[in-house]
Amino acid sequence: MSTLVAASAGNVLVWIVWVVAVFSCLGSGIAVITFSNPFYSALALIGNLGSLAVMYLLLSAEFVAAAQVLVYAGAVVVMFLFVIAYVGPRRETPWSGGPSWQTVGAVGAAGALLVEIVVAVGMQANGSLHSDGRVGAAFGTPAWVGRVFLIDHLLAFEITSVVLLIAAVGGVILGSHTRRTA
Amino acid sequence: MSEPWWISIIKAVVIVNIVLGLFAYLTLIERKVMGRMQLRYGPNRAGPYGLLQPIADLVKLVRKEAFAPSSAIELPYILAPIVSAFTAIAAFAFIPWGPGWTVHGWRINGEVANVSIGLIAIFALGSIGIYGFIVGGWASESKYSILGSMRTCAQLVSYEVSLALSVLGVVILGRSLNLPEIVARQGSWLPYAAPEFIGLVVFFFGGIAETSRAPFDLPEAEQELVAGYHTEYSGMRWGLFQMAEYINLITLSGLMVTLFFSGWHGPWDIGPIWFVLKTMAVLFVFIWLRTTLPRLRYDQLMRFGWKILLPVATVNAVVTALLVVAF
Amino acid sequence: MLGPDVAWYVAVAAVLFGIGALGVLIRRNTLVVLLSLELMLNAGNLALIALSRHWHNGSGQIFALAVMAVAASEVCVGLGLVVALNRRRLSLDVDTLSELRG
Amino acid sequence: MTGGAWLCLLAPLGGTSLITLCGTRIPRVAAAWIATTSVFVAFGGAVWAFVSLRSQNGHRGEFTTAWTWLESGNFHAGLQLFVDPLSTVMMLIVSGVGGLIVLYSIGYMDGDDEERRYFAYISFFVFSMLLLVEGGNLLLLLAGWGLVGLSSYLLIGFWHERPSAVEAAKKAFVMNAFGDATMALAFFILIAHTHSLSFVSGFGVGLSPTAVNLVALGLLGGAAAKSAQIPLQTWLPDAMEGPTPVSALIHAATMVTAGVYLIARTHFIFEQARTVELIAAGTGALTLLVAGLIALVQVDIKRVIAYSTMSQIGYMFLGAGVGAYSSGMFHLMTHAFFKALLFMTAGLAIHALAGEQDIRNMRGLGRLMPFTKWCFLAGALALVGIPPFSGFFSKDSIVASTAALGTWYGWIFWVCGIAGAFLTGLYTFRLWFLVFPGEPSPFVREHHHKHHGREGAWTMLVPVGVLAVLATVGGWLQWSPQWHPFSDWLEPAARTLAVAAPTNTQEYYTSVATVLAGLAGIAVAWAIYSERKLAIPAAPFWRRTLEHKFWFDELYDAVFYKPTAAFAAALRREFEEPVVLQTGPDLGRTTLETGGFVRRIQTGLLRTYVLFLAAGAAGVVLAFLIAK
Repeated sequence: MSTLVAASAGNVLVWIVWVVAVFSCLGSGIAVITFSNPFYSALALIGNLGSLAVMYLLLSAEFVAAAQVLVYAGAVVVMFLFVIAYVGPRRETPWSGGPSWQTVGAVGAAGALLVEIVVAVGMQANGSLHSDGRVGAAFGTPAWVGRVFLIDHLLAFEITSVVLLIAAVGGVILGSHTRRTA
Repeated sequence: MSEPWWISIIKAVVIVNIVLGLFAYLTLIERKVMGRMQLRYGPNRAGPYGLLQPIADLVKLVRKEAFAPSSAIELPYILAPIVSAFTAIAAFAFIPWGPGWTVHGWRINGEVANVSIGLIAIFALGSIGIYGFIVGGWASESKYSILGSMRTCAQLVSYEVSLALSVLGVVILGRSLNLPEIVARQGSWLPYAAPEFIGLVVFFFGGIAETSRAPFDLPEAEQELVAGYHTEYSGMRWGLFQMAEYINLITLSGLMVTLFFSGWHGPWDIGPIWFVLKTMAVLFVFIWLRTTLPRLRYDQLMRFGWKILLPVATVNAVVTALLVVAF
Repeated sequence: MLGPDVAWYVAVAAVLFGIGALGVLIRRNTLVVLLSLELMLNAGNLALIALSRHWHNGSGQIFALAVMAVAASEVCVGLGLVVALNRRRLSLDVDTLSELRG
Repeated sequence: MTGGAWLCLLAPLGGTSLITLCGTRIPRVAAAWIATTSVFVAFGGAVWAFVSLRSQNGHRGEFTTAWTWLESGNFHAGLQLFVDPLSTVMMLIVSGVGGLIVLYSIGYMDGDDEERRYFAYISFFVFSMLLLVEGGNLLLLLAGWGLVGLSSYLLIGFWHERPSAVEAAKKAFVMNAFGDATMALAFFILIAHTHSLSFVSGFGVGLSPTAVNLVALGLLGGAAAKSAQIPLQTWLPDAMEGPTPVSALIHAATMVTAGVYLIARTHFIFEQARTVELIAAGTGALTLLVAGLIALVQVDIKRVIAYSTMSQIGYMFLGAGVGAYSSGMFHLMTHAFFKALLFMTAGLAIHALAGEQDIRNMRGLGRLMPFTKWCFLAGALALVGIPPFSGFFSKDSIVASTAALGTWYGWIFWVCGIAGAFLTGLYTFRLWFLVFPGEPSPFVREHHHKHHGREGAWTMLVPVGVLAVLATVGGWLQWSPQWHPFSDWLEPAARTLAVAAPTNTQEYYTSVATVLAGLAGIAVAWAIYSERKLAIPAAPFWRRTLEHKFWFDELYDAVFYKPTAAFAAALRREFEEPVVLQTGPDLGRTTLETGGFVRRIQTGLLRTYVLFLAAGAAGVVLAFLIAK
């Protein structure tokens, strides 16, 4: 009985955390695309990534959560902020000039995609997306992820590393000061 | 093994206060030590041997007017120091300082949070802490601040890579990202400073850069940038930045002790005291360096980070992995 | 499983994906377009990890990690382009960058 | 033992690689000597293998596998050599005679613009031929088979600025490719039924009669093409476009006899398909007559010898076909000696006359070139089979084996053999009397010149001398009625069938008959060409037939080439010009117009592209939802 109470108390706690995370996630997502100043957008993205990391933790993917914070928040967004600060303030007025056909089409297409995905998920939701409770204690730990990554998905790992290397080289070339053609 | 949640909360409160106290007195120690090394006395007015100096500083900071530039962007300007200080303190939660005890049937662990990704979590929090510096400098709307925060940004991102690579050797030897496990393995073998000496050296350099200490203190180079990203800060907001820096330093020293000097292990079973002593010794080395070495130029700093430290760290990690596989 | 079912996570991912797509479609600033792309990638990641939890299968998490690496690469190159554009004093508005038109 | 085999195989390959890699950095002479040395090293390896194989008692035959070369399902083919009596004999012949001929080439090719290429080719040929004879399974044999075809092609067309040489090379290649194809088909059937191509003892046993007949026919097709037997013989005379040492090595001594080796090697299969084996014998008998007849009217010295080669290989086929494998192989060996000798003496003559090959211009050469004359005579007597020269011993035992069959077709073969001996004497000494004896003709006086004060460079004379000795004494190795070490040596690899083992009586009267026939041929030749006592029979039709080589080329031209060419021309006229050539410009114009239209969609506006992308994605998802 007491374990049941504890479980339901834990469940309520998880629900609360989840609701907060979802609201922060979606709210910051909307903030990313609505702020006129890119710096704010980037800051909002941090909030988004943080709340996503919380959701990953709820899904018992702790290593991915940590990697999310370390890679995205720690490196990617820092780079964004760096470049935004480097480029300097360039405010734009995204909502001026009334709705163009482009904007209308964009809203239509994105909305259609959204509705379709939600419908698709909803069609699956009554049943096959109901997950049972337990996963193994190792699920999501670094050792487990490492084993899956380096044994089952070694090729993906290698290809990813090559992609990163190519991107690094590309970044260096793009950012190099020598201008052969000008 | 698990402990009741209320013990964790009590422990967290205690640890936070100890760390804050340590920060306060670290500032005093630094000034005293630097004074001695420069043939001065250092602060010696407040209390015997100046022991009340941190209290006096605190009172001064709290009472000082916290003004802000009129063009500053309000919310980020205020949040930035808080984020920095918060992440700095939070990172300490993962560092084990003792073996753990059982008191009256209650289990008390030797760390606040025992998670499988402890090491990554510390780095993740550290990388969040960077935002305090960047956002603070940017929100000040001041040239010096922006320059300072961009320097901080570049330097921290650069050296974070080497720092993370340098501990890979330890992770391979310890076969875990969980800090208590790494400490336990060292206790039963020998401190990883011996087999991972190169890793230790890289970690030390990376740590100096990550905490912006001399000789890598370019983000706050007074002669060039007034004070870097916190030029426009004053009062307790400035105090929070200072706090964040010093607590980062303490956390880093603690991490170094944990990873390379077998944490709380020592000849006698006095767990936490060993940990504190070792951490203080590392801190002393940091202060010592500050009085000894001149500052690098910025391009030298970058070149050192990318062209020397990073390759060395990579080779070290690879060689360690090969040796572990071979034996 | 404590908390909501996986379906809810996937729904959140869908909404986030829609938001990101909208951002890519209507914003003109290159930087914000890149940020919105990150939103879309993260929505994909959330769905991957939720379904990985659902099937008790690690591949989803591995995919998410690979997506992160790809995102990092993309930002590396994208920001490199932005810096290069800026260095040539070009606009960052994607509507004016139409040199490759037919 | 296996070490010797590997050395034998790889030394020429090393030689050719060295010459190729060094290119023009080494002088021409160095390339020549590299090739010669490598082939003689191969001969050393062959001797090593032979000696160590001789010292073994009991089971003779050893596989040595470097690695698994090809693997597919339950089929494995190793890079595998097989050292047994048969392959060692072939190794000795190929590398020994080959070495002498490569040495001869040094003098013969001296001064040619592309000597290095020649020597690279020729040592590559020796490697290929050794791969053919040493390969431990049929797949490697086929690889060697194809490579000798390739090197033969390269060497026939060596003087590539001559259109006729290029034509001849192509002809040889195509005819050989036909044989290669039938062989490959045979291998497919073998693999499908037995999952193996290895020369393990008794391979191919247990096939159905149809399958075994088909396999034997396929192998026979390959053998006939490579050995220039009817109906795939037309390439060999044209192949004389190549340098004379090439003719001596490839188109007399080694490659063209590979068909005989193939039959001996795969005799397990042929013995199960007796009909096909007799077809082989019949082919041989027919070829030896036809080639002998054609040789009577040829005027090109090399072509006469080439037809003689076809004829002699016909003997070998006859022997192998009736089951006297060791006799066939023995004749192969002696033939290698005397035929190489004949070609090389012919080469000396051609060399001395600045490239002249027409025998009508050569009368009286013997007075100026006595060494050449006597060596040629030794070769000619060996070829005709006059005792004690080598051809006598080997040829007679083949003809005797046909008599041993005792059936009606056995007697037909016997008569063919005797008739062939007569023809051999006739055409050989026609050549002799036309070229060597008598007073030198004006042409010879005008064109003859000496090299270094001798009849040729010492590198040319030494091999000729050695081969003359071998052609004389090489047959003493075996005289079937009395002693037969050669057959005993080959016994484990190619046992002579019981039906083809002649009695001593048969041996004796066959010997008498062949020698008499040969002498009769010589006498007729003497009467016609030396003393002019007899007129050449005036039979215009037969003469034209012979001069046109029984119209084989014309037949193939009419049956294969003309219809194909007509079909191709029709295709070009009816299809390519109106359809294909017209379509191209239309296609281009349409593409340009479409491109011009589509170009307008490419606005360069990133957001528009993304919008289309998103709309497309939405459409795809919608389609999936509806399908669901």
